[in-house]
Amino acid sequence: MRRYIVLFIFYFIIYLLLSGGTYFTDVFFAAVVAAIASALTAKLLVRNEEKLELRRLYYLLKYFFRYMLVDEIRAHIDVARRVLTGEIRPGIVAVPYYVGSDYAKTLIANSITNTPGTVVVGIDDREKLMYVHWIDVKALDPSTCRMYISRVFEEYAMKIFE
Amino acid sequence: MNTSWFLSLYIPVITCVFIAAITLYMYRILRGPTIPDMVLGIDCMSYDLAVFIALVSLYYDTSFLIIGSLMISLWAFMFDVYISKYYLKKELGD
Amino acid sequence: MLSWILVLYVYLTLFVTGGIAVYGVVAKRNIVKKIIALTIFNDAVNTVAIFIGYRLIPRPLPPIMPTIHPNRQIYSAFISSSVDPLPQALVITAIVIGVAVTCFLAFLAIRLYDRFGTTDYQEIKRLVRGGKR
Amino acid sequence: MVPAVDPLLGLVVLVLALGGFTTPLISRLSRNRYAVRTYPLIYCAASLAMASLIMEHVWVAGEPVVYLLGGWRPPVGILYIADGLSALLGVVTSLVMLLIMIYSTGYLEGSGREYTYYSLMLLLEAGMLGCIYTGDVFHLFVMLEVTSLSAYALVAYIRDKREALYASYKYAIYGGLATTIYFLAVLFIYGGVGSLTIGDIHLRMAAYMSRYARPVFLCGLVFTILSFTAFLYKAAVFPLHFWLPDAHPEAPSPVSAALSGLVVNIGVYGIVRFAYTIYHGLPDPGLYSLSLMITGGLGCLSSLVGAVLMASYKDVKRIIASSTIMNIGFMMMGYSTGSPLGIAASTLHLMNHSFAKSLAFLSSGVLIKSAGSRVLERLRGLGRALRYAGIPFAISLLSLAGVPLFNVFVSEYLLAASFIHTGKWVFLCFFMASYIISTIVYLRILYEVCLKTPAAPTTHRSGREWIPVAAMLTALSITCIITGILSGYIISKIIMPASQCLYTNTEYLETVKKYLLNIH
Amino acid sequence: MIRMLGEIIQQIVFGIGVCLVTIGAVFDLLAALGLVRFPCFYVRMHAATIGVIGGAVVPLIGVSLISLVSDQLGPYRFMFAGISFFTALLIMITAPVGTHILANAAHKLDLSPKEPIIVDKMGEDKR
Amino acid sequence: MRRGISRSSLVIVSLALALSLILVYFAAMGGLGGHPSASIVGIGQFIVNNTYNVFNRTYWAGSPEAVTSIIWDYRGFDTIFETTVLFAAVMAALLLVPGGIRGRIQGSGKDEGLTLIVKTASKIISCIVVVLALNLALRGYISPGGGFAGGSSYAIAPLLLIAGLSVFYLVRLGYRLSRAIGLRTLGLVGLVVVSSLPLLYMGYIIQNQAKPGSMFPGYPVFLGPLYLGGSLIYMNVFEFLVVSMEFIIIFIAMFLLDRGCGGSA
Repeated sequence: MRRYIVLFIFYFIIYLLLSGGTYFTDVFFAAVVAAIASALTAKLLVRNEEKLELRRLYYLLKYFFRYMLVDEIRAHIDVARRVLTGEIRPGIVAVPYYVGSDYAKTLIANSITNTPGTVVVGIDDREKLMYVHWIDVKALDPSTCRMYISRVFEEYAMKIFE
Repeated sequence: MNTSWFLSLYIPVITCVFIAAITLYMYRILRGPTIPDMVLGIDCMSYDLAVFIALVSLYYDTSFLIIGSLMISLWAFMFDVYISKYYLKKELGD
Repeated sequence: MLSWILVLYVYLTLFVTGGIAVYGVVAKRNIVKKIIALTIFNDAVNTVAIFIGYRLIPRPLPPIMPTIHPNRQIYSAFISSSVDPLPQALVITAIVIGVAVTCFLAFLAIRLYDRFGTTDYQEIKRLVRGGKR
Repeated sequence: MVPAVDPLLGLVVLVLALGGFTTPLISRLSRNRYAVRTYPLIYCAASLAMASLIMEHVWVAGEPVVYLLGGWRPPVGILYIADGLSALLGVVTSLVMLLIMIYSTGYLEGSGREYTYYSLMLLLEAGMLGCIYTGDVFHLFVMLEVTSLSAYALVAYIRDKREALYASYKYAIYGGLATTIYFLAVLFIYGGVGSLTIGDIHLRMAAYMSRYARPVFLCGLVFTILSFTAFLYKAAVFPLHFWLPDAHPEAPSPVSAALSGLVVNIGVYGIVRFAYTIYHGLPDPGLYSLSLMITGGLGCLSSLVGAVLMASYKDVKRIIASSTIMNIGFMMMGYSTGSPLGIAASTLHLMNHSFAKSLAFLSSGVLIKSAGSRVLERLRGLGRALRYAGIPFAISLLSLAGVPLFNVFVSEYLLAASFIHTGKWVFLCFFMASYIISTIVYLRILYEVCLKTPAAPTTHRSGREWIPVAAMLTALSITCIITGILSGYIISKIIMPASQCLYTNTEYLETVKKYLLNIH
Repeated sequence: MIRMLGEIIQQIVFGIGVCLVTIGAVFDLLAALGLVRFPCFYVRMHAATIGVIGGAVVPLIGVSLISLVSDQLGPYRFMFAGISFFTALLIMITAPVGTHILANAAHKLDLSPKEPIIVDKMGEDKR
Repeated sequence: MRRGISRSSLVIVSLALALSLILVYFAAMGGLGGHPSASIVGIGQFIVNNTYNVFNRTYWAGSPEAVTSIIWDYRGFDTIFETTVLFAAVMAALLLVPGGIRGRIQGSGKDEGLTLIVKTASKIISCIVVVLALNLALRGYISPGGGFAGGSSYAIAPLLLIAGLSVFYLVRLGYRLSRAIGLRTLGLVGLVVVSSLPLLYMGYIIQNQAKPGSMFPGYPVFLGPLYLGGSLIYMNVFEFLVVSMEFIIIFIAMFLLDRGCGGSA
């Protein structure tokens, strides 16, 4: 039941974002659409509804702001400098991960890719490795690479999805 | 708050910067030695165009053009996925 | 004068595109390229339509009233700056029809490739004629 | 409500479309395979009834009847309007379609995809009736597309046959080009005149011509060239006829009958409607004479080319299909004389050709199915073995050959008379040349198929299946003979009023003017 | 009093929006420069990331903030702001996935040269 | 050699056609509204003036979106038959598919699809796209969009699922051919019913608002606090249903065709 309510709110907010929500009509149709869409997609998106807690939403928001304000800015400035100077040491390194759920893996991979300087090229589910193209290879050893690239993301991903 | 006087000065300037960037992307698309380079250029240009459309609709004081930027960004994603799918399926010999 | 040159430029571009697309439909040998040329022609014509409905004023607006509770002022601003909606509506209809025709042709092209083993129109023609005599 | 506003005009198309939409569902819901065959017949019968009622209403009212879709008056909304010619064509179309559909229930083998056939046939009819009844250039485009797409698909109905796929592709790719060119024409006329209703275009052109003679003329010139390209393609007139000898024979026989007997009429109808309703009676007669010149010149060439193509093929269905090119050429020549007699003769020929040509395709379909081949030698003597198809085939051939007592003879005689009457000796020469060639070919087929002794014993079809086939063949043969015998009556009662109304378009224009919304 | 406070907040929001758009424009130009200057496809991807996050997401959020306080957009300005913010979020989800799968395909099929490269763990494992 | 000559002549012919068209058109422009000018001519201005004229509702369509009001009200019959064209194309597609409507899609599709990241992302995005598409369709009479735009945006969802996962996944989700055909018929019948309902009240086919000469009072534009825009909303919803289902049928049929042809070529 909980997943229906959570997804209802999620879709309701999306619909209102898209329509502006200035008229009562929009709110009404937002409710209708959210009800339909949550009924259709709840089983697809949420497998274990015990995990849906408010605490995780808090971590998600905290992570979002931290990510945008700290990691992104640092990486942007770094790569922008490299664009102008042209000094690069590119390479593909292996980064291990320890999370289990698909959403957590996707969050980590997307965070890595969204940070300029690192792009996930491949993911090996069996060895639990992500292959990351790194513009400035500082280390070859997987665990050191993890320290540089994905440790923070993974901590938050653990908190949010595990 | 009426901001149109400022925007009507500000947006043309900013738009010029975006057009310059689009020109550079265009160079990469036309030149791009390999296909992934072209796709990358097209991607970047699509996202740029999304911003461009948003700025233009701000300039014309209308809310109805903005939906175009949403569609363009979705389209760019589809484009990536399908190009990659095409090559990856070709590798399988299908 | 400037607007006239602009209009001329747009029409010239569109018609040359259309002419090349017609040439492509007629002269290309690959059946898929013929279909692509047809869609290009459709798009050129649709752009002509949009352009016919355009309005040469400093800030033309889309033909949508900005509120559902308009007053006189909004209403008169709307009717004096909105572009012609009719060609846009015609174009939407034409686009759907174009999609339908392209979809059918795409299925047909796949079928043709399956049955003939080639995408060359002349070759297909030769095979058909050869089967007859 | 104004009495002349007739909801049947809009309803007939909508009902047919509804039939097309629901046929696939019926085939899934019902396990009984007769359900999917009989269900579309209801819609066909209903459309015939409605078309006949429309014709009666036109008769009773004595002027064109109209329907305002959505209640919008002409230049704003879509106008459906039926004058004598439209009403006649509507009845002919729905009648022949009904006969073809009943025939199909016996002719087609039961396969898993019959429902697509019936659905598309209903849509084909809906599209044709829409083209005939509409009074709006853009709606004509949409309806033309409905017709064309159904036709392309039906040509490819036998999807494992390579020739069918090739023919369908050829028909569709150039057809798509032609209809898009027509859309361009619509845009030009909207940009130039600012209206989409056929009658209103005439009125506006006439009004503008006093002030801007040259621009209006040039706008009309572009419109004529572009729109006639599309219609000439649909009507398979000479330079754009190349798809027809491939497309028409490759379809199943009932589809060939519908395409060759009815769909090409739409192209002719479009040309005639534009030439006579839009251009006739403008202050500057340049556009009118230009459109008649195009029509007449291409009609001459088309008739000769059709006749020569007929003589060059060995395939029976191809020969009959090529004769369509020739007959369309005759009609174009008749319409381009610009005289009431020529228009009447062509209209009569349109009707007679529809009956005779569909009969020829339907009856040859039975023979071809039994022989397993379309080549003339393989069909030798089959007409004698299969009497129920052979006799109708002979009747259709005699009729198409222009033998007296049959219907096509009357219209061809009238056509020749109109050429003499208007002094178009060139037309007469082309007409006689193609007539003689075609008659020789027809009589040769008749001799080979129906008079020679059979080469090998043939397999008769058994079971109840052939009952609708034979019944429909008989019905069409009787129609051919009766329209031949009663031609005097038909001409005076139906054809003359229709062609008169077409020739002097004042009635049509008055009707449109009555409903015109005054927008400035 | 409250009205003045509202006015000030609006001006601050507007200022932030304009700043974000300007930053976005600068980053976009840098990204385009990087896309031209960098030597191979894999390195160019990093420049493209700047173009996506700095050059598209950030200015779209800026545009959404600007539109939120622009009265001349009429009653649909919330829709404007909502859609541009939503587009920014959508780009944040989709763009990395697109880049990733493109890089994946390019690497698996050797569509572009990898040089210069220091280490290729993925290629080693493949072999 | 001969082919080369004919080709170049074709180029010349088509270019000459295009150029002559331009010239003729520019000659034709003088004084008429063919080329963009500062004002609109003919029907366009009438529609702009009247589509949401709350001061004089004789000719209004009840929608501030002029394009949608043309599509479903002023020229609604065009759009119904445009949908018919799409329907015919899909019927033709099903006709060409070996196995046709009863073709079965079986298999697991485990090894198909792209990497795990794409799979997860395409699931999320396709769910969001459903809301987006419904938004476009439902608000078609207030802002740009409408049935066709909504339906074709909805088609992104199955496309993404096909690319990221596989057709088998799509089928397991419930996107079955028979179900799609049923829903499409429902939408089409809905369109016909909405457009012919006014006939029962002695109105016109596809009538939206009250008209002189018709007893039909018009579909409600305001229903209490709700703003519905007359018949436009029902039309948009049914069109959305039709178009989205037709796209799904096309994708599944394309897959069937691909597989059906793969072996025999």
